[in-house]
Amino acid sequence: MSTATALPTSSKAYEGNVQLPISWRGTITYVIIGLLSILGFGLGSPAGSESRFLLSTSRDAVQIAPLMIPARMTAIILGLAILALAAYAAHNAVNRRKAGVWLPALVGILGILAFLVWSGAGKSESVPIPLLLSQGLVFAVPLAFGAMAGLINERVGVINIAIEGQLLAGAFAAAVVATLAGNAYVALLFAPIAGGLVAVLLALFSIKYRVNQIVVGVVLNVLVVGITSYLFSTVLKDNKATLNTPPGLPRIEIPLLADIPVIGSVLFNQNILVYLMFIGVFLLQFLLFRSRWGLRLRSVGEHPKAADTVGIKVNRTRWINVIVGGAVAGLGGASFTIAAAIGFGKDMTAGKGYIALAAMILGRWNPNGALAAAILFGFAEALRGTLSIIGTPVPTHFLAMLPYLATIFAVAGLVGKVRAPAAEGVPYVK
Amino acid sequence: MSVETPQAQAPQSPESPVEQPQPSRWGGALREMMASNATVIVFAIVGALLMAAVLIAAANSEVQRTAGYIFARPSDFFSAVWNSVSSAYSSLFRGAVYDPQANTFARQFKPITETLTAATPLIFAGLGLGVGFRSGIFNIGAQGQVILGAVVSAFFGFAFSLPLGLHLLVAVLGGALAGGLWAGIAGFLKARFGANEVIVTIMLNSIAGFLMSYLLTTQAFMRPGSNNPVSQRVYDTAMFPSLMGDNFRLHWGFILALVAAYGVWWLMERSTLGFKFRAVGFNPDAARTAGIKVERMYLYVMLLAGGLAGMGGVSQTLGTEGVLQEGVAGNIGFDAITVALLGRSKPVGIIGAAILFGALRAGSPLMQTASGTPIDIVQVVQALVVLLIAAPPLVRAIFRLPVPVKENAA
Amino acid sequence: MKLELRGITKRFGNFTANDSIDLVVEPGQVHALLGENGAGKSTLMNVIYGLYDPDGGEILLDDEPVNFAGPGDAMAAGIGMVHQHFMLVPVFTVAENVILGYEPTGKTGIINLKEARRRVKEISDRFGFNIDPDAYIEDLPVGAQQRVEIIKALSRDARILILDEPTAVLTPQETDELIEIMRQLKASGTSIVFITHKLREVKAVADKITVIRRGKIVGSADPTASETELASAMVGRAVNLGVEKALPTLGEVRLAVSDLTLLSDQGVPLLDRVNFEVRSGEILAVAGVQGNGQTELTETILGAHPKANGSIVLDDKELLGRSIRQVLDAGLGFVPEDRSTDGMIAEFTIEENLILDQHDKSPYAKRGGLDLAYIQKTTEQYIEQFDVRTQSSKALGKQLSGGNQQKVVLARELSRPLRLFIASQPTRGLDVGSIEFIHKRIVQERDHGTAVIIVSTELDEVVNLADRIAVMYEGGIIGIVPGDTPRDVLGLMMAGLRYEEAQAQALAHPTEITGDESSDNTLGGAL
Amino acid sequence: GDAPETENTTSPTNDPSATQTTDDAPAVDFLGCMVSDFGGFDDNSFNETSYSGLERAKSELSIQIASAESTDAGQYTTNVDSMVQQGCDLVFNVGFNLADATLTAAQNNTESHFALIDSALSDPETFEPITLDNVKPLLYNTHEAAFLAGYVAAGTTKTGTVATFGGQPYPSVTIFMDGFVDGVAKYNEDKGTDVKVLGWDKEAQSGSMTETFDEIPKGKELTEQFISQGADIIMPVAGPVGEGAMAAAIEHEGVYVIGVDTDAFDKYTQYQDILLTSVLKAMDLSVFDTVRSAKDGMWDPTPYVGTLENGGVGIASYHNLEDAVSAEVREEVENLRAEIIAGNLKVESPSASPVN
Ligand SMILES: Nc1ncnc2c1ncn2[C@@H]1O[C@H](COP(=O)(O)OP(=O)(O)OP(=O)(O)O)[C@@H](O)[C@H]1O
Ligand SMILES: Nc1ncnc2c1ncn2[C@@H]1O[C@H](COP(=O)(O)OP(=O)(O)OP(=O)(O)O)[C@@H](O)[C@H]1O
Ligand SMILES: [Mg+2]
Ligand SMILES: [Mg+2]
Repeated sequence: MSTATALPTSSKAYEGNVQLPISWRGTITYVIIGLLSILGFGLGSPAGSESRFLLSTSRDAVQIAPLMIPARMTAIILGLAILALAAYAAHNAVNRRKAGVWLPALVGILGILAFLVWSGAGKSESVPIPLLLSQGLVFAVPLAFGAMAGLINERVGVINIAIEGQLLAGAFAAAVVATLAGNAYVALLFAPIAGGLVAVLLALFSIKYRVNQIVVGVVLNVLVVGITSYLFSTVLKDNKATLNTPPGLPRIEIPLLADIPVIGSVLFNQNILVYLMFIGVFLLQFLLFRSRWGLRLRSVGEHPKAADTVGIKVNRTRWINVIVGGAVAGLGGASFTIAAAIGFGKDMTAGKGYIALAAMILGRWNPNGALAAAILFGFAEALRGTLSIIGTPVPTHFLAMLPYLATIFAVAGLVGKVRAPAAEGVPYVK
Repeated sequence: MSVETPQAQAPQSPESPVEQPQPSRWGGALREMMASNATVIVFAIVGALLMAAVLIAAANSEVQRTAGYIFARPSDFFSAVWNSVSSAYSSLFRGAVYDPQANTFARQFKPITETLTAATPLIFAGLGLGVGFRSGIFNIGAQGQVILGAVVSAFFGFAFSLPLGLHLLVAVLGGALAGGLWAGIAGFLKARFGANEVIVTIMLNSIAGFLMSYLLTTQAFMRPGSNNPVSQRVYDTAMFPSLMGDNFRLHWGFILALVAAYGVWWLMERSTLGFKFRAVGFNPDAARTAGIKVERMYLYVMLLAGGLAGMGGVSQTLGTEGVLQEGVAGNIGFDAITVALLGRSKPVGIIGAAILFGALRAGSPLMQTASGTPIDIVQVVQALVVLLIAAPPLVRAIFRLPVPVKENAA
Repeated sequence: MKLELRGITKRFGNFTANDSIDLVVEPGQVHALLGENGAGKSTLMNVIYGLYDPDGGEILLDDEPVNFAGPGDAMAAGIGMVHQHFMLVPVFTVAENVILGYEPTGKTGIINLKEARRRVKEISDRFGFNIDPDAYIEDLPVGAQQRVEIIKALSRDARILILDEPTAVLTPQETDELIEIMRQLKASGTSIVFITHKLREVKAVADKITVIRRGKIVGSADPTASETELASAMVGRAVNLGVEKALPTLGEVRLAVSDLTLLSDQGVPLLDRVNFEVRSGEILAVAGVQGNGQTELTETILGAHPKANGSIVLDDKELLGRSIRQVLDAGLGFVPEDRSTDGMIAEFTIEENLILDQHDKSPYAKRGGLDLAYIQKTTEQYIEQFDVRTQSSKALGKQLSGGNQQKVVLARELSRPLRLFIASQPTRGLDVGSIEFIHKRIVQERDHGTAVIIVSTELDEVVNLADRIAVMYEGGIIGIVPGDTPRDVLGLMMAGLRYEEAQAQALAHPTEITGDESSDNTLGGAL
Repeated sequence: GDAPETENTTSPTNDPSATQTTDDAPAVDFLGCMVSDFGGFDDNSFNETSYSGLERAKSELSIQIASAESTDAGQYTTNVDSMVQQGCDLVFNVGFNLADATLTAAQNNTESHFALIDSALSDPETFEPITLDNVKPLLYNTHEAAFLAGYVAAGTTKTGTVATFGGQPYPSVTIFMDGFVDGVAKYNEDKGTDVKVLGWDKEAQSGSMTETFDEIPKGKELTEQFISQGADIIMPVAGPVGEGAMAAAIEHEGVYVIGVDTDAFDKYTQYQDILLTSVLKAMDLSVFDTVRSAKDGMWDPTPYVGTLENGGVGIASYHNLEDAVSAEVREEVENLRAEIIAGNLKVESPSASPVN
C-alpha cells in the first residue's frame, strides 16, 4: 500500500482521545533476559563459586591480576540491572517514547556478562575478556571487508554473491605475493587486484551481458574455488616453502593508547588490516553519503534512470564500483593468510563471503552497521572457542551454532524490515 | 534483496511478427533457427567446452612436458593437447550419457541413468527455490532444507519397522515436512518480524549442518558398535524402488520429481494458490490491495519450497544413498539456486538445468579417473558451462549468431 | 534558444512511435504539445533530451545541427527536462537530487552541502516555491516533488525547458503558480515545450499548439481555438468534455463513517475524527491537497489499516477490524490511487489483472484451479465493453498505456455487484477521450444505486462528478459542500479555510484558471 | 625424452598421468587406484598421506595409478564404481565414509581387490564385523602413538597445562585426542603431578573442535585461547587448520605444537623450532606395502593394523627441541613404547576399530 502521504505539515497538537497501542515487545524481551540472568545464571551458578575473569593478555604492558568474581551474586546483580532497564523500557513504552539502540545493546552486554559469569563459575579455566574482544575483531576483519564490498556493489545496483570468491582470490594472491616478496605489506597491494579481477568477471556478465547476478555470483565462487584449489594442488603444495609461507603482518602498537587497560591492546595493538577495517568503514560511511562519488553511486543503485537523465553514465559507474568492491573484498581476503602468517589452504574462506553478505544486510547496507554486525558475529565465534575450552554441557555442535543463532536473533528481534537499494539486481537498459 | 522477475526476462518469441525482409525461405528459416534458444544453448555448451579445453590441456602433465620443447617438435605438443582434451571430453560423455566402451549393454546405458539419478535431488530443490523466486522470496536456504529432509527421512527409514509402502510413505512425508518446517522458520520470521529471508536462510543452512553433525554423533543415529558418524542403513521397506533393476541406481524418486514438477507447474500456472503466490511475487502491494494475505503467502511459500527442497534430501537418503552421513547433501542446495535461476524458475527449465548439472556431475568421476583431469578443473568446466548458458548475448557475440527479432526492441 | 526538429523518426522494434516529425520552437515561446495517450509525445521529448537515439532526422539548436550522445550532452547544450515520471531519487534529499550530476565539490570530491542548499534556495525563492532543501523526496507530496524537478532543470540554466505533463499531479493553485513561473521564464527568453492533457492550461499559457496523433503531427492550432476543437483534433473524434448526468436518486444511507481516527507510528493523526455518510445512488467527491488524509481514508475503509479507531458501517455491517478480503466481499469496489503499485500487476496479463481480487471466487475458480477458458471469455467481453486498446487478452499489463491500464482496473472493480465504489484519482494522466469514458462509467454505477466515493485532486473532475463534495484538510473533513460549489471556494477550503470564510475570500480575489468557468465546455459538443 | 605410448584403447592407458612413467623402468601392468573421501587429496591428513603411499608405489614399483577425489558423499559410490570400470587391480578407499561403498563394490565385483583405510567392514544390517576375500582393511592404533605424545607433553610442559583440539569429532580425529589425554593421565599417575589437558574430555567424548578442516585462522584463534588459559603444548588434529595452531604458538615464547599424521617438521619448515614432535600414522607405508604384495600376487585380505609394534604408528623425533624434552622423559617414552608393544600396557579408545 502506498505510503506517499506526508505527515501534515503543521504540527497541530492532537487532541483526540485515541492513542497508539503500547508496544511491549522490548520490555518483555528484557524481562526474559533479566529473569534468565537471575534464575538461570545466578541461581544456576553453584553457591559460593567464583568465576575467573582475565582482564589483560600476556602481551599487555599493564598486567592486571585476574579478577575473581563471586558468580551467583554478580549474575543476580546483573540480572537486576537488566530488570531495571526493562522497567525503564516499560516506562518509555507507556509514554510511547522510543529509546535509542543503546538500550538493547546495553541489555545485550549485561546479559552476555551474566552468561560469562555463569559459564566460568567454579571452573579453573578463566574467561579471557580482552582476548575475546580482540579475537572478535580479528574474526570480523574479512566479514567487514566483505560486507563493505557487498554494500558498495549493491548500493550501485549490482548484487555481489561473489564476495566469497573475491575473499578467496585475495587470500590466495596475498599468500603467494607475500611469500615471493618476503614482505606482507606488498601483498596488500596484490590482494585487491585479485579480488578486482573476479569483480571484472562479475561486471562483465552482470552489466554487459545482463546475466542474472545471483547466478553469476554463485558460479564465480565455484570458479575461484576451482582455480585456486587447482593451483594449490599443482603448484603451491609442492613448493610450500617458496610460494606459500607468507610472512605475517606485524602488530602495530599505537603508543599510549595501547596501554589503556583491558581495551588498549584490543583496539590499539593489532595488525594494519584491523586498523584499515576501522578506517575503511568510517571513511566509506562518510564518502558514501557526503562525496560526489557516493552520491552518484547511490543514485545509480536507487534510480538509474534518474541518474542517466542528469548525465551520469550508469553502466560505467557500475563497472567502476563493482571493481572497487571486488578490490575491497580482495583486501579483506588477505586477512585469511597474511594477517597471521598462514599459508593458503583450499577453500579456506569456508563460506565467510555469505556471512559477510548477511552482515551487510543486518547493518542495513551501512558500513557502520555492517561493522557492528561483523563484530557481533566475530565475538560470538570467539566466545564459542572459550566455552568449548571451559567445558559446558552443551555439545560442541551447538556451540558452533552460536554465531548463527545470534545473527538470526538480531535480524528478527532488533532489525526487522530492511530496505535494499531499489534498483539492485536489475540490469540497466535504456 | 530483489530477485529479477523471471517472467520479465523470459523469451517472448512466439508472437514475434515476421515483417522482416526475407531474403529467401531457407535463409529465413536458417536464420530463425540460429537465433532460437536451443541453438544458443548448444553453442553455449560448445563454447564453454572450448574454453575449458584450454584449462584441461594446461593442467595435463603430458602437455606441460611437451610444451617444454614445443619449438623443437610442435607436433608432440599438439597431439598431447588433442589427447588430453579429447580423452577428457570423451570420458565426460562416457560418464554422463553413453559409454560405448563398456562391456555389457546395461553398462553402456548406465551413464545416462546416473545423470538422471544425480538430477533428481536438484529437480526437487530447484522446484522449491523456483516457487520461492516466483513469489518474491529469495530463499538461499535449500541446503539446510535438503539436510533436514535427509536427516528426518533417514531416521524414519532406519529407526522404525513399518510395512512396505507405508514405511516409504511415512519416511518421505517426514522428510518433506522437516524441510518445510525448517524453511517455515524463515517464512515465519519474515511474515511476523519482517526478518530478511536471505540472512535467516544462510544462517539456517549452517545451523542445519551442525545439527546433522550432532545427530550423527548420537546413539540414535550411529550404528551399534561403531563410532563413525554414519547412520544405519535405511530399511528396504523405506527405500524408493529401483526404476530399472538392481544394476542401476535410478529410482522412483526421479519419477516422483517429474510428478512434482508437473504439480508445481499446475500449482503456479493453474491454481488459485499459485496465482496468489505469483501476485505476491510480482507486486505485493497490489496483491494486498486485492485482498491477498501477503504475509501468510510468504509462510505458505516457504513451507512448500522447504518441503520440495526436503524432498531433495529424501531422494538422497531413501533413493540414491540409503544412509545418512556427512556430506550426503553435498552441494545440492547451492547448485539448486543456479538450477532454478538457469531454468528461469519454471518447472521445464528446472528439469533441463538439473539434467545438465546431473550430467556434469555424473561425468566427472570418469573424467577424473580416465583422463586424469583434476576434480578442480572439472568444477571450473561446470562453472563455465553455466556462465555461458546464462549469457546468450555473449554466446551470440562469440559465434556471431543472429539476434532474435524481439530483442532489438529493447 | 531556438529548437528545431527535422524529420525525427523513432522506432521501437516494428512500432514507429515518432514518424518524421518537424517542429520549431522559437526563443521565448511556450509551445504546447497535445496528443492522446501513447501518441508519442514523451518519446519525442526523450529524443530531444538525448535519452533515445532517433532512427532518423536531425535536431538543430539555434540552426546548428547537434548530436547528443546522452542527456549529459543535452544538458550541456542548455536543454532541461521535467519528466512525466519523476526522475528523482526517493531516498535523497531535495538538495542532493538537485545537484546530482554537477555536484559542487572541492578538490577532495566532498560535496559542499552549503552550496547545494544555496542553489535550491535561490531558485526556490526566485519563484516562491517554499521547498526545504534537506527534506527527503519520499516524504514530499507529489506537488512538491514536481517543484523539485523544476528546480533541478532551472538550476542548470536551461535555455530550453521541456515540461512533460507537469500538472498532472498539481492542485489548481499549484498549477496557477506553475503557469506563472512559465510566464516568467518565457519573459527571460527561455523556450518551453509544454505537454499536458488539460486544455484549459494550454489555452492559458501556450503561444503555439501542435497536435500529435499516432506518432505523426496532425496539425497545429492557435491558443484561441476552443477546447472542443483541440480535444477532437487530439482524439480524432468529437469529445464530450463535460459529464452528462441526471440528478441523483438518493437511496438509504449505505456507508456511515464515524469518528474515524488513524495515528501514524509516531502518534501523529493521519485521520482525525472523520465523520460522513454516503447514500445509495450518490457520488461523494473527496477533494483536498494531496497528503491531507485522502489516501488513508480510502485505505482505512478498504481495511489496510486495522489499527484505526472509530467505525465504518456498510449496510449495517461494521467494516473496521475486518480483513481486506472480507471488506471486498462485503461489496466494495476499490480503485487505488496509484494504479502501477497498488492497482495492477505489471507482469500479469490482462486476464490475470482482471480477476486479481476475484480469482478464487466461483465462476473463475473451480476446486482450487483456475477456469482459464472462462476467464479468457469474460476478459474478452470486458475488453470489448471497456474499450481496452490491446492486441490480445494475454498482453501484459505493462504493455498497456496508462489509460488502458486504468480501464482494466475499472473493468475489474465494476464487474461485480457493488454496494460501495471508491475510486482515487480515477483519471490521472489520461487523455480527454479516456476521461470521458471513465466518467461515464462512474455515473452509470451511481445510477445503478451504488454509493460512490471519488477522491481527486482534479477540481474539474470533482465538480463534474460530485453530488456532494467533502474537503479534507490535515486529516479531517473541513466541510461537506454541495456539488456545484465554485472551484475557487473549493481551492481555498483545500488550503484550510472553512466554507463561509472561503466563500467570502473567493469573492474578494478571483483566481485565474481555477476561476475560469470556460464557456466552451459544451455538453455533447460536436464539430 | 618420449614415453612410449601404448595403443590399447580399452584399457585406461589413454590416461596420460597413468602412462607416464619413469624413463628407465617400463610400466608394470598393475593399476593401483585410490578414492578420497570428501576431504580430497590435499587435506594434509589421511587422504594426502595415503595418496603419497600410492605415488611412491608408482615411482618405486613402476605401477600405473589413477585416482578420484570425492567432493561430497554422493560421489563415493560413483567414484569407486568408476575405478572398477577402469579395470583397477586394487582400489584404495580412504576413510570410514567409504565403507559402505567399498562393501557394495566388493560384493558386486568379486574379482577386483579393495583396501579400506581407517575402517573395517561391518554388516549394514546386523552391524557384525564381516570380512570379504577381496577387501583388506587398513587400520591404525593411533591412540597408542598419541599416548606417547601425551606423555611427552605432560613431561615437558612448564605451565602444567597442555591442550588438544580437533577439526570435527570423527573417530579418526578423536582417537588422537583420546590417546593424548591418556598419555597425560599416565604421566600424572606416575609422577603424582596434576598436568591438565584442555580441549578434550575423554569420558564425555567432547571438547574443542574448529568444526572445519578448511578455515585455517580458526586454528590460530582457538590456540590463542588455549594459551591464554595457560597451555604451552598444543596438539591440533584438524588437517590444514593445524597450521593455524603453529602460527599462534610461534607468537608466544615457549609454546610448542605437536603435529599429527606425518612429521610436521618436514612440511612446515618455518615452524621447525616449535614442533615438539608428531604423532605418526604411516598410511603411506601400509598403502605402499599393500600395493607391493598385491602386485606380487600375494593378496591377503587380513586386516592390517598399524601399531607401535609394526611401525604403523609412532612418534617422530624431537628434532630441534631435543633439549626441551628431558632425558628422563625421553627414556620413559621409550619404555612405555616397549610396554605397549609387549602388551603390558593397554591403551584404549572407543574410536579404535573393533577388529583388534
Ligand atoms: N520503451 C519502449 N518500448 C517500446 N515501445 C515504446 C517504448 N516507449 C514508448 N513506446 C511506444 O511509443 C508510443 C508513444 O509513447 P509516449 O510515451 O511517447 O506517449 P505519450 O504521447 O507521451 O503518451 P502520454 O500522453 O500517455 O504520456 C507508445 O504508444 C508506445 O507504443
Ligand atoms: N514494451 C511494450 N511492448 C509492446 N507494446 C507496448 C510496450 N510498452 C507500451 N506498449 C504499447 O504502448 C502503448 C502506450 O504506452 P505508453 O507507455 O506510451 O503509455 P502512456 O499512455 O504514456 O501511459 P501513461 O499515461 O502512464 O504515461 C500501448 O498501446 C501499449 O500497447
Ligand atoms: Mg507521455
Ligand atoms: Mg507516456
